[in-house]
Amino acid sequence: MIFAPVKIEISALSCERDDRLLFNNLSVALESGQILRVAGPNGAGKTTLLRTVAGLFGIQDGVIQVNQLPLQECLDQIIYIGHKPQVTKDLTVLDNLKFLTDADEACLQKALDNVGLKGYHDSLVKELSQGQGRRCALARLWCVEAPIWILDEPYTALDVGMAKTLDARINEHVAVGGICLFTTHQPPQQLDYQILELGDVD
Amino acid sequence: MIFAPVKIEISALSCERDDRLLFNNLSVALESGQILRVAGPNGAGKTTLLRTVAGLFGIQDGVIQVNQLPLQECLDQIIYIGHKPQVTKDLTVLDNLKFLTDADEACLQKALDNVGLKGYHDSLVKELSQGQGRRCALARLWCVEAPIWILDEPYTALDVGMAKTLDARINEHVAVGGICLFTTHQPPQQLDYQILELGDVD
Amino acid sequence: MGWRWFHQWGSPRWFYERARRWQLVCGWLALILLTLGSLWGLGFAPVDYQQGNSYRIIYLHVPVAFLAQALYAAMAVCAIVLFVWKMKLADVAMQSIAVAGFAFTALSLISGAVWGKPTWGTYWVWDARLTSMLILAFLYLGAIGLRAAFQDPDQAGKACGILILVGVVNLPIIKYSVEWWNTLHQPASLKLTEKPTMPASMWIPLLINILGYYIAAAYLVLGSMRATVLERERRAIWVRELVNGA
Amino acid sequence: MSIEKRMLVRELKLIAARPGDIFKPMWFTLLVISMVPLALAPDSQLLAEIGSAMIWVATLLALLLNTEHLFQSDFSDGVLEQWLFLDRPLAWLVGVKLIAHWLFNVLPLILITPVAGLMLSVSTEVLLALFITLLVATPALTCFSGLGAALTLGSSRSGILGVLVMMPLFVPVVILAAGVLIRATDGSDTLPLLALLGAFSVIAATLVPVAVSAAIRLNIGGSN
Amino acid sequence: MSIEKRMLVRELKLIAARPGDIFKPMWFTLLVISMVPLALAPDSQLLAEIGSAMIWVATLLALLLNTEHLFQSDFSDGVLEQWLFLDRPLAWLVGVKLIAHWLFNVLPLILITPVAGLMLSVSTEVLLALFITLLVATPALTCFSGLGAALTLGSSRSGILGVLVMMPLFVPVVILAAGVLIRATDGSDTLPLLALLGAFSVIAATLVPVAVSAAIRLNIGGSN
Ligand code: HEM
Ligand SMILES: Nc1ncnc2c1ncn2[C@@H]1O[C@H](COP(=O)(O)OP(=O)(O)OP(=O)(O)O)[C@@H](O)[C@H]1O
Ligand SMILES: Nc1ncnc2c1ncn2[C@@H]1O[C@H](COP(=O)(O)OP(=O)(O)OP(=O)(O)O)[C@@H](O)[C@H]1O
Ligand SMILES: [Mg+2]
Ligand SMILES: [Mg+2]
Repeated sequence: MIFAPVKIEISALSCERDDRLLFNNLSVALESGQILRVAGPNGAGKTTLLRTVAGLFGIQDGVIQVNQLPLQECLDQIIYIGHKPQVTKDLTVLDNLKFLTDADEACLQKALDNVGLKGYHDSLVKELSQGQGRRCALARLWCVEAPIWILDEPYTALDVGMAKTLDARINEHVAVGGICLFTTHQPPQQLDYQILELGDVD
Repeated sequence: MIFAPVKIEISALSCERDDRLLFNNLSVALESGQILRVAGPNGAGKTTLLRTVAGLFGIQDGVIQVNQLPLQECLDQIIYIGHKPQVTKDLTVLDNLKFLTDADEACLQKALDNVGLKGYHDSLVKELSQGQGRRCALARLWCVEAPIWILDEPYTALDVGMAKTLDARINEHVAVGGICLFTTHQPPQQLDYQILELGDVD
Repeated sequence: MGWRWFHQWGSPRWFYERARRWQLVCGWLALILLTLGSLWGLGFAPVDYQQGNSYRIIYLHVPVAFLAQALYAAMAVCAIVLFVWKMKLADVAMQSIAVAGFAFTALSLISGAVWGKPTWGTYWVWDARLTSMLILAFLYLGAIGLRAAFQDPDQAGKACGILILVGVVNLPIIKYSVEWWNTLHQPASLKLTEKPTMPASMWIPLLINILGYYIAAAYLVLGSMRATVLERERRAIWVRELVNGA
Repeated sequence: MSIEKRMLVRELKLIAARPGDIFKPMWFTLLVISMVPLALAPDSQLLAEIGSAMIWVATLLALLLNTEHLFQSDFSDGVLEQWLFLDRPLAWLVGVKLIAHWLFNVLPLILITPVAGLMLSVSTEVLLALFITLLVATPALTCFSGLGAALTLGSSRSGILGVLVMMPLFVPVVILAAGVLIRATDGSDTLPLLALLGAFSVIAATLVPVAVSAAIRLNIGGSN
Repeated sequence: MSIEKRMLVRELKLIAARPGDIFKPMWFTLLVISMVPLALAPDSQLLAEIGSAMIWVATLLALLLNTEHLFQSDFSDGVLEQWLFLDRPLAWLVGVKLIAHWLFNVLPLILITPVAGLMLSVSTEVLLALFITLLVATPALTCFSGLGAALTLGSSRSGILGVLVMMPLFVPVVILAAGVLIRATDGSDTLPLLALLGAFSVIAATLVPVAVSAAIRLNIGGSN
């Protein structure tokens, strides 16, 4: 499967939180096949920027367009994975995955195998370790199809092996025309990305 | 200040969770000045081990002694920082710190400066970014005095600068006779530690 | 000697194997007693001069009401054993007794309500006995509901133990206060110290039935305990051998 | 499966994971109802007189408590914000969620009323009226308390606001319901009032989900 | 500052951060109480008769709901487990927490009763008795509902389970309180019953914290 060409245009975006100017007059354009890493120290506004682009945080000033359309009309082309767990603790791993996609069972099983949760389909999420919980949230990347990925610190709690698997999956995604926008404090080794540096706040 | 010599002895510790044997017949001894990193893939049982040593998870089989005394009698010599936030969202950064220590105001201020939360004393924790929240939890390491540190993935969400600061603080702590037991998936650069490798579970 | 015997009780396997025989004995004994008592009570005991035949529900109601209360005490003993001697079997017993106790409480409430309609003209009154029985039902429900809220059986057992112990301290207070608040129900008709007011042909079958229901309860509890032991020890070698062998 | 169906399935699975959950509101109602005679002198004449009102209030409370945290855990787990990326309007999804909640959590509550009625010696006709009133009125109540739940999601400070918003909305429902019960006791015609209640529920069920979705959006915007 | 003092200060600061919280239970009581006359025919004779009992039940419920999540947010934030590392027995700290909760959250609830009494036309003597009863009985109720809260900490979707589990234990308190109110209405001596209630509270306050601390330990052991 290859995605139709996508384009995200961020123009003159500004954001202020709690009297602190996080970014000002920010303009970036992203096209199919590109990976953008938003970098910066703690509190620089990375999460805020990612949530703004995902339509979860109101735009204070500026414009964001996806394929020339306003952002709010294109939300179903986005997968957003933030730092909240994004999974329901009282459901099993498989049931969690089933809710957000109507992919068939076989596909879900394969996604879970890919993230190394093979023996855990029927475990409740609350019985998983920290890293396994993250893996469960990330499994969506293997079974939901959307061209735009917005990942906020996806490597958190993942072990070295899984971090590599995720790198590979991101590369695969952009190879078929997807876009990936992510943040991390541990620069991944196997990705070829551009950097958008957000400054220190104070 | 220099800590009196401390010794943690873990003998023949075993733990099983959910039909999976996490570790079996584990014996380690740690003395003043030592750093131990517990390593292993996701779900290996690192958190479980750390919580057991901190007295938060029941010992299923085996013995843990601190200075020849049972663990439960020595809990006030331990600082445990897990992956829960460990801070109250609705209190300010300073008030959060004040609750767990009776160090004086100046000391707390200095601790907050050390973790880079200088301008944030009166911010509510829920208004902080992910990494700033972690910094607030870690500030305790600068103002509470206890020889045994147990840190579960302390580098999570920290930016590069803060990670270095934390490294330095751990080194300082063991230099005055402390013990540090920690886990992480990103091997820190500036620490001199032993490794305890927990195996893959399945 | 004494201690060895005590420790055997801590061994699930030992229990599982013995309990089968006990269960068998209880089962037959209960069957015989209940058949005898019920046939006698329902078919041959004399008609009550006030209540006619409707009084015959007594042969169900009274034994079941006795049991409902006795089982709570049994459960409390199990809770104490669990905390003092850390015996896992006590927790298994607690779990089984809670369910049985709730069932008997519900039965006594229902049989009482059914009896109430012809005698009092209403299914329910806010009388002391009835109310404290209702509260007992809620206490049992609490023990069952709390257990269901935990994933880990050990944790669940301890939580239930705490609840039951606090409950058992309160139970006499509850009973006393409710009684003080209002009493309407029949006073005790079977007392150890006095001669019963009923004719012998009425109370002898009742006595047989009471005994029968107690033994039947033991049968039920043992059965459910055995199932629970198997479930909890499903990873132990002896259970695997047992299952594979069968 | 369509997202609507998946939502219902998920709700069912959450209940299946804790089958006891479905009985909790019933249990609560019964407990509250048995507390009332304990707090009063156990005078059955008095009890019968206030019985149906007590059942109504107890059910109302159980519903409130049951709905209070309707979106809370999904919100703090970050599952709720994922709804925005589904290709359905948020208000529609909220509607489905409210329906599921009514079906699986509120309906069982209503089914317990006959037992409660017997215990408080409420007469059969009044009991029937009570039952129907609850059936007709609870959709509106569910919607309103869902709105309260959504408003109070993010900041704990708005807690009081949620209650304040909900309270005036409950009043017309309670008054209408009391009217039905009084007429049922008199033996006069309850239909016009029931129709009004029904209309109220229908209107609430169509309009409130929009308000709820706005409240959810608002709270997601403020979180991190 | 000693840890006990810091605990009280923290509690006060949490309230200062959300001043609305202190009014929430009051609002709830008033809400329930104003629902009762609405749901009944507005017969003021009947209201006066059941008034004090209604206020009692409403306060009881408000207290329960207010205490239901006493330890929840500290538990899920991982603050509660830090208590284990302090050099005080856990049961002692729990006791301090319960006292703080009673002072800052339950007491305001009691202070609202005069207003509620006026709304339901309860006579002054009964109102006074009601006030004193609440003052004497609420420590026991607070302890029990704290235990319910602690027992159900670990299970995330436990909802009102803690309330359900603990409510039967309230029965003696409710009955004794009803006795006081009935005697106050008659004009007879309420002191013996009040003394009993007080004794109950004292015993609960000394024993229950131990049970609560055991329950907390238990739940911390199961979490990650
Ligand atoms: C739901 C309604 C009822 C409940 C919950 C109930 C409960 C109980 C309980 C708990 C006992 C055992 C008392 C003890 O431990 O000494 C009992 C005994 C008894 N009940 Fe009921 N009862 C109900 C209705 C009735 C009715 C309607 C009648 C008949 C008029 C009745 C007649 C008796 C008699 C004769 C005994 C035996 C008394 C004794 O030997 O102690 N009960 N009931
Ligand atoms: N609450 C729980 N109930 C039952 N099993 C659990 C629970 N928490 C963790 N486990 C199981 O225990 C094992 C070890 O978990 P633990 O959290 O110790 O792993 P970890 O080494 O810290 O992993 P990670 O690197 O992901 O943090 C896992 O296989 C997990 O499935
Ligand atoms: N809910 C909030 N209310 C008010 N201000 C907030 C809120 N969340 C974050 N902020 C402020 O916004 C700024 C940016 O936060 P953000 O979470 O975007 O940072 P970040 O770059 O993601 O940092 P980190 O690396 O720690 O995740 C911070 O200075 C923080 O104080
Ligand atoms: Mg961030
Ligand atoms: Mg871990």
